[in-house]
Order: sequence, then structure tokens, then C-alpha cells
Amino acid sequence: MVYFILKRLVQSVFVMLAVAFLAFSLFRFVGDPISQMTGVETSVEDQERLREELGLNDPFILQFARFTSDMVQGDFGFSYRTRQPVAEMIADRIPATLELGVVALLISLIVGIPTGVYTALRPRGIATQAILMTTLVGVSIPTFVIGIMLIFIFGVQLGWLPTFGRGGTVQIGGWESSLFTVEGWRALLLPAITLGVYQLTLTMRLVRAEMMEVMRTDYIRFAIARGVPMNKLHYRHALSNTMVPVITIIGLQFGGVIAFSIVTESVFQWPGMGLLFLESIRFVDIPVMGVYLVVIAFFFVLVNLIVDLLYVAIDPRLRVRDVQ
Amino acid sequence: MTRRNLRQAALLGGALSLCALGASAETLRWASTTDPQTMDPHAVNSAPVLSFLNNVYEGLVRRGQDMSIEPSLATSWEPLEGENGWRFNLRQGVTFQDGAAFTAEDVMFSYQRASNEAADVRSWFAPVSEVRVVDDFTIDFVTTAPNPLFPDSIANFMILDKDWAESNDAALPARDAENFATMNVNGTGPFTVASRDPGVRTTLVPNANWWDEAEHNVTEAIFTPIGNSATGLAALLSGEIDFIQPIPLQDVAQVEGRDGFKVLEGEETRVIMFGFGHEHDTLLYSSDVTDANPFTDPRVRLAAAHALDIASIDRVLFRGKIEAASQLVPAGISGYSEANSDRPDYNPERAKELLAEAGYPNGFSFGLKCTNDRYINDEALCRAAASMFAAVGLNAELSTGPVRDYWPQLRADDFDMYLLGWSPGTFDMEHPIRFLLHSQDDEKRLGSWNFGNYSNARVDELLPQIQQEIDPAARQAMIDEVVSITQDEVAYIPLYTQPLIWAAKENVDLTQRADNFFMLRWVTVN
Amino acid sequence: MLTIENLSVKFPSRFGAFTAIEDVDMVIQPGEIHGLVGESGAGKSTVGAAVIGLLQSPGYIASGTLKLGDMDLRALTPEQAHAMRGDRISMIFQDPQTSLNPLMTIEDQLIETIQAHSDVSTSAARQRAVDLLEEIGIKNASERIKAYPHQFSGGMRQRVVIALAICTDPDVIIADEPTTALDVAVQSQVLKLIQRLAKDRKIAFMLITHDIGVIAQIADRVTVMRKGRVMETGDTAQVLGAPKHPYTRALMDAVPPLDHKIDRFRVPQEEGAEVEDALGQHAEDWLLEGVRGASTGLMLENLSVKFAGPRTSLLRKPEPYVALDDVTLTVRPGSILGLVGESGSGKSTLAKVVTGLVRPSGGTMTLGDAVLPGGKARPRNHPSRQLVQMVFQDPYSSLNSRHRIRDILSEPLWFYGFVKEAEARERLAESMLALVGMPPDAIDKYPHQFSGGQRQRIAVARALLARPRFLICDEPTSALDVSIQAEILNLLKDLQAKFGLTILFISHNLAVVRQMADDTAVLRNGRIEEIGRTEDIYAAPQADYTKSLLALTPVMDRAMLQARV
Amino acid sequence: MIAFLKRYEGLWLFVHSPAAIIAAIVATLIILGAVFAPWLALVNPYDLASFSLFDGLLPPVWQDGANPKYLLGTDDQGRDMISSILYGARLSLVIGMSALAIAAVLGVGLGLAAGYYGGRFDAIVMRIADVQLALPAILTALLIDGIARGVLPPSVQQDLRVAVLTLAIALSLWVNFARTARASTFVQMNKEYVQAAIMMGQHPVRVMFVHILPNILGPLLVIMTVDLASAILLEATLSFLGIGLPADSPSLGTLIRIGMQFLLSGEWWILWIPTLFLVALVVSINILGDFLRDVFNPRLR
Repeated sequence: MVYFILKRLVQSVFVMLAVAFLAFSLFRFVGDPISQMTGVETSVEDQERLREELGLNDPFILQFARFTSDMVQGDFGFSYRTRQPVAEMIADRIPATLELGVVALLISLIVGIPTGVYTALRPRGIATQAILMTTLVGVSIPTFVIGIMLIFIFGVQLGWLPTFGRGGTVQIGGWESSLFTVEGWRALLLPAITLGVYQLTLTMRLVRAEMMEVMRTDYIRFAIARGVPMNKLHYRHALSNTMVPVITIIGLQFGGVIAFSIVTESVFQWPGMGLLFLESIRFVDIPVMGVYLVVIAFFFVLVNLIVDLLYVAIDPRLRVRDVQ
Repeated sequence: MTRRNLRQAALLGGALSLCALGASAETLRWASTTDPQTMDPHAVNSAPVLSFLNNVYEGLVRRGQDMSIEPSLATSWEPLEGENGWRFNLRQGVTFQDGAAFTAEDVMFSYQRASNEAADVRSWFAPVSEVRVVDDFTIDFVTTAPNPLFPDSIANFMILDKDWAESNDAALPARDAENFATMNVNGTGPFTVASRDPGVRTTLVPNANWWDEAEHNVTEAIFTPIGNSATGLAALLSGEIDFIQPIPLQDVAQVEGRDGFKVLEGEETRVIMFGFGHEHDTLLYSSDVTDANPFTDPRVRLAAAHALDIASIDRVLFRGKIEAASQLVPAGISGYSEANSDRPDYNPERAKELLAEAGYPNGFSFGLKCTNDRYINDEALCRAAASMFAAVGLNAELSTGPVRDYWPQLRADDFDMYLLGWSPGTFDMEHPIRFLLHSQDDEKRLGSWNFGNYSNARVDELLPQIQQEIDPAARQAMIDEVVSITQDEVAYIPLYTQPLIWAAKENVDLTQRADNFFMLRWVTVN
Repeated sequence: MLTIENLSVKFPSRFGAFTAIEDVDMVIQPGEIHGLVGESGAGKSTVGAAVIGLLQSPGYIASGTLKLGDMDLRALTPEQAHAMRGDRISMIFQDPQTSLNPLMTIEDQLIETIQAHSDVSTSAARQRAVDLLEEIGIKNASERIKAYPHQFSGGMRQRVVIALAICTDPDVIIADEPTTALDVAVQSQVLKLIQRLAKDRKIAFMLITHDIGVIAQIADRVTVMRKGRVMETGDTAQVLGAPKHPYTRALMDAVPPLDHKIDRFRVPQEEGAEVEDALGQHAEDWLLEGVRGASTGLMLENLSVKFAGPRTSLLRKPEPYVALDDVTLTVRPGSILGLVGESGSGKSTLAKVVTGLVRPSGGTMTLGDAVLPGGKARPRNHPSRQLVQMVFQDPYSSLNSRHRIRDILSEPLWFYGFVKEAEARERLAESMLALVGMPPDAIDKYPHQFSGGQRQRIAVARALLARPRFLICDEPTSALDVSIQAEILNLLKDLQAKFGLTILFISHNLAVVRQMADDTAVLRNGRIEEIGRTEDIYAAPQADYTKSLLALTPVMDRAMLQARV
Repeated sequence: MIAFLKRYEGLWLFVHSPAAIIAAIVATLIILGAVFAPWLALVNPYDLASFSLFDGLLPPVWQDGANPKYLLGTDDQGRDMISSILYGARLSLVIGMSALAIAAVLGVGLGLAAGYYGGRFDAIVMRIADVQLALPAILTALLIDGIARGVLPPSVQQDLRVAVLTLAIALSLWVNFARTARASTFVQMNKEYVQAAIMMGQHPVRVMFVHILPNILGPLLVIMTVDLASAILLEATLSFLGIGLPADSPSLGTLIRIGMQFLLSGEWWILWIPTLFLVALVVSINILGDFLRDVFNPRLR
């Protein structure tokens, strides 16, 4: 077990380094940070001097080495755009993105799993066909269109929910949370739905497919044959077995949710990491982009690790050793 | 109103969100596309920063609602006697927001800070050779040459408290790391920053000890950057914000059509224009003319100007909100050449004739570079322009991209024709002549945005004279000559003045200044 | 008493309704073990599923009566039927590996089942479960009940399955191939358990199996089915000992006897279609031309194979898993060596070592008179790649289902460079098909268009088209019905005799090996237990292991059965 | 008889699935429209001289102020909506399909090899896949775009925007193929026909592509349809984020991005007509993907 976790950690470091390296080798193509940092009247020499000061003229290998060695020492550098410490900037934005991602994930699970089960148990029902079709249309509309549509329906026309931002937030030990106020939840709802729609469809379809598969297994047939009550059969036997493979995929997707919340954050002006990243691209804020990517890679490997551990927790075949 | 009550009830429900309860009628929530990058007035010379900080810091002079220069921390100023430069008499009894008294030492310190290599605004002080503190409330700025416009040019030069900056290790603007002044303020202005969450929300409250009489009734102002224009508009229409700058042109009708909202329209000072690669020997992006640069021929440039139907662009793309431009500054800016206020008319036939005269009866293809996130409808404009060019045989190979790598491309001479918008920082015609019309001269820092290196000896000769001429009539005559020359040679094709569209709730009274600065001190919430 | 009368089950499909079983009659008394035997497609599992109400959708009972005592099973509502399941009728599935929920402990599964049908407290249910496990032979049941299914061995797991089936005291248990997935020793124990339960608890068992040996050993009565219809029914001794129906007789003939060797199986000419000998002549000539000269033998000396075990610690190297341990054996040129052993004994690993798929960790292999390099050390163009060919166990996976028979059969000819022209290759392939008893038009078809037996013939044809001198047959008939098995075994015997092939014949079925092999090696846990002449080993086994294997294999002793009639 | 029908089971299923038939008709119509856009479209959106700003912002014919020449109205440049959509679908499909082809070749190749060789090679490929997954598609697109700008001469850059975008999308999609191909290959590796081929001494490339590949095409085909839909949506999203195609080469995504500006302004058709079109296309492709999945996995029926 310890060996397994250690191995995953080593792989994680590799993945993060590779992401940072890739990103860094290519940042210089994104644009010129200097012309974004300076005003129109700044002379060319002043720009050159700044470029030199920031080490932007160094070969990228050197820039990358500096970035990683600083990072290893806990120094994440300063933003070109705001001059703030990048670590602080990202840390400030992490709660927003994580809460958005987690709530989106929860929505997708809370809606996706029951509908998945329902559509698996009644594969030919009209409701099933309707659900399948609706979700298909849902994932076929680009996220940004869905987001803007929701804003205009619920924010502008009906006036029920806020159109942007996080609403009321509360500081809890340095973690700025919108989960503890009604305002916060109201603000969270639309972006979370927007972000969760795709995930929901995916979850539902996965649960449905796996459930249908599981319902055909011998142990379910055996459970039916010995008269295990239907609700226990569906939820205790079938669903738990369904979740084993589903968790992997959902976990993998969660990394994606965090990484791809960019669009949702941009539409809802959600002050998360994705929005910060978009701004950083606009201003060619290399330190922020670099750290963002490493953080995303970190989340990604972390989620993978958690999924593996969850797997172990769920599946006794991996947890309990043979005692024969 | 019911909605607001509802929300407040909801707020009461969420017992933890007490801090938001301070919301009252005098709270102003406003949004713009970009967050000020820093709270340091000398670190970045960018409009979002200067606009925002003008509510917090003050300069020696300031601009009124009509852009005119008026006394601020200096009560009066006069040219120095016996040497070039200006003497400023400072206002007495002014205190910074932390209570420290304002003196000439602070001006001196701020000058040193703002003209330091680490400051992005140091170009303002290029003409300054020396600054002398005469006494606590008198300071002299000595310039290398006569400089009648110097007071105008330092309207955004904001004064910091020396002791505050030095004791907080902020004696110089932050360059590659933050310092105290990046996040904290201590100005003399009407408002001070109560809290700041960069990129998310910045809250301002009035400065109770402001020296001037407050014309506003704002007790709290909350700024939120909203990058996506549709989201911003939705936020306004749903009542979550009171004011937004700017809104997309095409949505003006939507806002106007709703009860309780209004649109403020004005002309910005920014003139949108096309520039040429005057200096290029050949076209870079042409598929047919590869051995010459037709744009070196003024007839071809004029043909391009005649091909553009500004009226249609105005009607369709800008909903009638733009003003056609004849020169690099809009009418009303000092130095505007009334004598040269005609622009080439829309005349495709004439354009074809001119092309034929220049030896290109069938036209030619070339590359047109444009931004797609810098100016209002910039991409749509270029697409429309390309279509109009094509109608006379000028086949533009359009290339649009974000501004983040646009300037480097222009600096690398990677264009045949390009889009540029220019707002005269000093609100004087001298500004575009210095940056756009004078030949490139790195040493003297002239022509630094003259990407195509348009060069005319007479223009180069006239610029220093314009800069130093005190007599308005003589100065205007020289400017008229420059405008006339550059119009004749079609140095640029000025297109129109960019419109300035703000939207607000009906109950918010505010002043829309031509530099797109939003000044809280003129806001009244009814 | 379970009564089945005129039962018909149909599966409506887009090609019209398919009648899976038709007019099946059967009566099972309490305490009776009723064998239901037949080959694949006979519909025997459908009978069981119909009784317990678990017909796979969209199958339905078209007609007939199903009665348990006085209760009409067909008249029950779905809820009643579900309540009845487990309570009065239960079921045992074939594979104990897959019939238990892997995520729940045995305890949870047992308690849940008990509580589903009787209103008892959890602790009472647990006590009952523990007692039951003790009863069916799980020692230390109060401890082991807390374990998960994967912590039990296959035999123990099947006991747990049986415990789950009987924990609610059902009247009838449908046992669908309950021992097919088990090794002989375990099978014997499970069968004894079933016998005991029938006797002690008066449970009526419907024992569905394809293994006539199992029926002969424990069934009181037997019903023989074929293609959905009952062929014959009666007392076991009578049906097996003196079969009346020709199908039953043919079936009995096809069962390989364990106690003596027969030359050929008598098979009704059916699947291996009548093929003109002349067509196969071309292939036969071609093969004979290639195999002229002495046969090739194989010698394995001190062969060992170790696999890396799962790594559990950073510091320690993982314990290797020993698949083959110091194996020495010789396959005499032109003979058949039978290799028997239970699952996990290393039989297949041995085949893979010889074919170069697995790298030996020690020992030498000699093919003919040349050393045979192992694993990756064997170059792709090594002559043994052609000389050694293999017939695999599963004819459903050993032929590439996306290739036509033409491509499958031409591949060796093309690959080894025997025949250059495509047309000539095709002619030879067609002829080879004839030689193995397949119509030549098979060449245009895909594997899935053939039955298992036909596919195995094609697999043999493919092996022969490489002109091998040494053939490895890894459980070539274990996936096939007994009558098809007989045909394939006959074919292999014929070919071996005709071409002087040397064959390594791997099987878990002692009776089959006895029929096929000249020499026999008994493998257990990667070690050779015993090796020698087949007749010697079967007549007088030396190793205890061999003795117990032979003793525990269920046999159909016809003489004894006949005597009982 | 049964065998014959079994062989064309897919066809039979198809004839009896109304959703699949409608989807196929819609997809076919759109694809035909895209292929024959140059003959069907009123104006060529690439030919700047063929339309005029003068005709800008005309509504569809059923609204007041429409010009009957433009059935579904015009956009802010005076381009006929129908023509833009036809050409847009053409470009979206070209990008989607080429991206898919690249992703499939790359992903299937790597996945097959990873599944075939296993061990260290497999670990490396999977870690590379992790790295790819950790890079948001927008960044991949930015990076590819950046490299192209750095490497290619300026005169061809504009022409290569489509290629650059295609490559970026392909890079975001290949992991799916690689993972599926790898998993399926692992299953196939235990099949005896593969062992037979390896045993014979066949070259690994032959084993992978001649033997294994045809057997894992089923799940890959399903991924292909689903990913084609994703590719088209991804292109739209990248366009929204401002790193898609320039406005003068309108893909469906670019049209929607442009249309977003008119969401509130009353010119609803500029946004909603291309959006509807995109949704119809993507839904059809997804339905066909579902259908294929059912065909290849009969147990789910």
C-alpha cells in the first residue's frame, strides 16, 4: 500500500514536471509580456531593460530551471501583471474553483446516478428515452451558450439568481467559502449547473451502461434467485458494483472539470483559477500561467490518487488480502 | 425594489453574511472589463489603473468634466522666469488619508519615484531636467526646452506621501515583485480603498478629510471587473450592478428599451486608423505583387481611403454611434486642425482610377493585420473593411489576433497594413505627431508607435517647434501644416472616433468624461 | 414436488420466435437429485431458468404448467414470484467465482438472504448462517463468515453458494452446472455435499450438467435433452445403462472411458460433413512431402519458470511466483505425450514456454537435436516457429474473428514462404479444409459462422498448414460438447498416425488423455508428480496424487449401471 | 438465413430505430450541404467581394424588414446566414474529422503499442497521456498556435490557422483513443489468435495492425463518433475563448462566437440559427454513436 502510494507520488512529480516543462518551453509563443506590462509611452529601451530584468531573454531551459528550482524552494514568483506573489493569487482562487467543481460534481452525481439507475432498470420506458434525449441535447450545446442562456433566463428575465460572482463568502481559516451563505449558494447554482451538465450526462450514461452490465452478472442473478428484496438488490448489490468502474471515470473527469472550468468561470465571472488563467493569458503573465498549470497537474494527479484509494476502499478484493 | 428586499431578507437568513448588510441607497456597484492591475500609480501606465486611482490619488492638476485642466494639489502654476519650466504653488492644509500633511517634499519624492527606471510613467518626465523644492508649498519643474503643455501632460501624475512610501518599503514602484503600494493606498483624493480582492472586488469609501467639497453622495463604491460583456450587461439588467463601462454597441437598444436604465453615449478621444508599411520594399503577404510595395505610392493609399464606406460601417457595425475622423485626433481636442476637417469620401470609382493610375488596374493582394480584443468591434471593422477593399480590387488577406502579441508583430515590421487606435494622452494634437507621425528616432524617443515609419522631413522639423511654441495661433498654424502634409500623403487613414458607451441605472447620475475615466466624485445616487 | 408439464419457452426475436424448449415434462420428488443432461443448445438451463422465473429477456413461457406442490408457479404475480424465490426454490450457478457479490462479506449476504424470507433478528440470522456454514463443511465458520468471497478458494466458495441457496430451507434447488468450474477433487466434495443435502434435508435438486460422469455418480433420475426436447427420461441406471433412445446411445458412446482405451470413438456422422477424400488428397500429399524423414521429439530438462509476484514493499524484492519447477520430460518422436493436471498446475505455462511466449528462468529445451532458445531469445525466424504449432483450447478466440477463413489458412503458407502464389495457397487451404473434414466453401466465411467443433477443425487445419513436426494441443476439446470432442479426438488421432506428428497433449481430463496419449505426465503445482507409459500410470499409479485424481474422477461405469438395471 | 441476417444485424437494427434513422438523415443532409456548399450557397463567405456591409443585419424572411434573397437573414457583415452556415459546417466538419483522424492515428498507434508491449513502454505512454490530460485544451491550442507562429513564415500562418486548430484539437482527443485502444488490446493480447500470431514469429507491427486492430475497431468507432461531436464543440469553445478561427473563415463555432454579441441586441438569428444547426449536427452524431455502441455491445440492448 505504502509502496503503491509512493509509486504514484513519483509518477505525479513526473507528470507535474513534464507539464511545467512543456508549458515553459512554449510560453514564449503565447505573446510578449512586456508590451502588456507597459503603457503606450514606454520607450523601447525601457521595455528592453525590463525584459532583461525579468530574465525573458534567457534561454527557456534556464527560465524553466529557475522556475522549478524556485518552486521546489516554495518560491512561486511574482505576477508580471499585478506584481503580487503568485502563490497567494492562486491560493486565493483555489477555493472558488474547487467549490464550483465539487458542487458541479455533486450535482452531476446526485442527478446522474439516480437517472442512470432509473434508465438502466427501465431501458425501454418512455421516460428513459426522454431523459436520454434531453441530456444528449444538453451536451450538444456549447457550454458558453448554456451559461449565457441560464444567466438571461434566471438572472435577467426571472431575476431569481445572481448573474455573476460568488455572492456572499465567508472566511474559514483562510478558505473563502460561499457554501455557508444563502447568497453564496444562489450564486453558485447557475455556474455549477453549467459546469455539471456535461459531467451529469456522462455520469448518467456510465451508470446506466455499467448497471445494465452488472444486472446481467451471475451474482445479481443469484441474488434474484434467492429472493433478495428488490430495493436491496438494486442499490446494495447492483449499484455498489456499478460504482467501482464509474468512480474511475468520474475521477478522471473531475480533473477535467477543474481544468475546464475556465469557460464557465469566464461566463459567470467566477473568481476562480480558470478566470485568473484566462486573464494571465491575456497579459502573458508567465509566472501565473506556469504555476496554474502545475497546480492543475497536481490536482489531476491528486484526484487520480484519490480515485485509486477509493477503489481500494470500495473493493475488498484490493483491500483485504487472501487469507487462505 | 421588491427584488432587493427579497435579497436582503435572504441575506438576513444567511446569518453569516452580516458584512453585506451595509448596503444602502448610496452604495454604488460598478463594473468594467478590466481590473486595475495595481494600486501603485507609478507602476503601470495603463488606463484601467490611472482611471481607478484618480479616485484615490491626486496630481498637481486635474481634469474637469470637460477635460480642461484645473487646480488640484497645486492651486496655481506659472512659467519659470529665466529658464524653461513651470512653478507650481501647492495647496496648503491638505492631508493624506493616513493623516500625514502634504508638502513639496511629497511632490519631489513622487517625481523621483515616477521618473525612476522602475516606473512605467517616466516618459511623462522626459522633458524635465531638474526639479527644485522652493519651499514647503512651492516646487519648480525645469524643462530642457520651452514646454507650454507640461502641466497638461502631468494630469495623471499622482502624489504619494514620502514617509508612508519609505516606511513601507515602497520608495520605488514594484517591478518584478510586489511591495506595499501594490495593494495599499494612501492618497489625498476623494476616496480611499477599504478592501481589495484583485480581480474580484475592490471597495472604496469616501475620504472624510478630503480638501475639496464633495459633489457626490456615495458612501460606498464596489468595483467588480467583468470580462465577458454579455455577463456584465446581464449583471446590470438584473440589478446587481448600478453602472457598467462600456457596454457593447449592439446592446444599446436593449438597455434603452428597459425601464430604469439609461445609456450614456459620448465620443472617446481615440481615433481608429489604418497604418501602412511606408518603409517596406515589398509586400509581405501578397500573392501577386511580390517585388514591390504599392503602398509606398500615395495614390494607392488614397485609393484605399476612398474604398472605405464609413457611413455603412457606422450604420451597421456601430449603430450610428461613431463620428468619421479626418485626422489623428477628434474635433475638440486642442490642436485639432479645423482647416483640414475633410476626409476622403467613399468613392470606389475614384479608388479604382487611382489604382489604375498607380499601375494596379486589377488591384493586388496584401496582408491586413488587426486586433480582435483591443478596440470596439475591431474584428468586425476589419472584416467589413476587407470586404470594401475587395470591392475596388484591394484583396486584403485579413489576419486578426489578440493584442497580447499584436504589438510585437508590428514592432517586427510584420505587416502590410495594420489597424491602430490612438488616444492622445495629453489631449493635444502634439501627442500623435510625436508618437505616430515623427520618423522613428529611438534616441529621442520619437515616433515610437510609428510602426510603418512614415517619414517627412518637414513634419520632423515642425514637431519640436510645436512643442515649444507658446503662442496658440502660431502653434496651430504649424499643426495645420503637419495635418495637411500627412493628409496629402495619406500617412494614415483615420477612420472614426471610437464611441464611448456606458450604461447605468436610471437613478445614478454620473459624468462621462472623454478619456473614459470614471470619476466617483461626480456620482449621485438618487 | 416440482412438476413440469408440457413446458415450452420461446424467445421472440426479429427473425421470428425461437422455441428454446418444447413440451418438456419432468417431475422431481423431494430428496431426489434429478439430472438434466444434454449438449450445448439442448435447452437444459432454460428449463431451470423457467422454473425459477429468471428467463433472460425477452424469453417467455409459451405454454405448459409449472407446479411446486400445489402452487402454480405461473400464476404468481412478479412480487409473489420474487418472494417465492429463495424461500421455496433456489439456485446454484456454475461459477462460484462470479456468483457471489464481491463487495459484500459472506455474512452480509447470508443474513440478508435469511432475513429476506423469515422475520428473525440479525443475531439469530447470523447464528443460523454460522451453523449452516459449519454444516456444509466450512471450519471455523464464526470467523470466516466475516470474509469476502475472494478470500475463499473455489471449492469453499461453491460451498458458500450452496449455503446461500439452502439458508432459507427451499424445497427445490436448481443446480446449473455446479461443478463444471471446479477441479476433480473439489468437484467430488461438492457432489457429496449435494447428495447429503438431498438426503438429509429432503431438498429436490435439479442437477443441470453436460457431464454424464457426474450424473452417473449422484443423480437418482435423469432426463436427456436435445435441441429443446426431452429425448429420454428415467432412472439413472436405466437411462445410462440401457439407453433406449439412439441419441442417448450415441452420447454414451462419445464419452471417453477412464478405465480402458478404445481405438476410435463411434460418432454419428453429422457435423464433420461428408467430404470426398479426393479433395483432401492434395493437402495430404503436400504435408507428407514436407514431413518426410524422422519425427521430431522434444526434451525438457530442469525447466523452471518464475513470474514476478506483486510488489508490496519498496525494500524487499517481490516474492517470485513459481509456475514451473524443475520440469524434466521427453516427448518421444512420433508419439503423444499427455500432460494432465488441475488448474494452476502449470500445464499451459509449459506450452507457452515451448512455443516461446514465456521465458524460462532455468533449464534447457531440445527440439529434435537442436537446442530451443526460450522466450525473447528465440528469433522471429527461428525454424521452430514453423516446426512447432499449437491447437488452442478456445476455438472461439483462437481464430481471428475479423479474418476470413481464407486469410487465416493462407497466412502460414505465405508467412513461412511455402507457397508463393495466392491462388495455389487458396487451393491448398481448400484441400486442407477437406482433409480436416470441412467443406471447401468454408473458405469464404468468417469464423463466427461456424460451430465450435468446426472452428477447432479449422484451427487444426491452420496448424497443419505450417507443416509442423511437433503439435501442441492445449485442452483442445475442453470447450466442446462430448460428441464433438469425440470427433476432434478422432481427427487428431488420424492425423497423427498419417503424418507421424509428435504431439504434446495437454488436458485436465484424465479419460481423454488415456484415450490419446502414449505417455502421460502428471503435473501438480509446477512439478512433475509422475511420468510414464499411459497404460502403466492408469493401471497402477505410483504417486498418491495420481491415485486420488483417478479415484475422484466421476466415471460412468456402464457395466455397473447395466448391472443395476 | 439466420447467419445472413446476423451478419447484417446492424442494418436490421438501424431500420428499426427511428432515432437513428432521423439522426442519419439529419447528419447526411448537413454533410451533403457542407460538401456542396459552393454550389448551394448564395454567397461565398470567403470571397469578401461577394457580400456587402450594406446588407448587414437583415432578419429572416418571416420578420419585418427582411430581404427575401436572404432566407435566414444576414449577419453583421452582410453575409447570408445560410451560406455562412453551410460553409461553417463544412469547415467544422473538416476540422472535426481531420482532428479525429490525427487523434485516432496517434492514439490508436500508441494505445496498441502500449497494450502490446506493456511494461515500461506502457507506463511511459500512459504518463504522457496524463500530462496531456492535465493540459487544458485551450492551452494546447495556444501552444500549438504559438509554435506555428514561431516556426512558420508569416505569409502562410493565416492559411494554417485551420491546421493549427485541428492539431490542437487532435492533441486533446488522442488520449481517449489511446486509453481505449490500450484497454482493448490488453483484452485481445490474451486471445489465442494473437498468441498464435506471435508464436509464428510475425512482426509486432503486423500482429498489432493486421490481427489486433480489426478486432478492437468496434469501441474505437464509438469513440470516433462521440469525439467527432466533442471536436466540433471544442472548436466552438476555443473560438469563444478567442483562440479559434478568425471571423472571416467562419466555422459553426466561430459563427456562434460572433452571434454571442447579438444575444441581446434583437438580432437573435445571428446566434440561434447556427447554434440550432450545431446542436442538430452534434445530437445526430451522438445518436449515431449511441446506436453504434448498441450494435457493438448487444448486451446493452
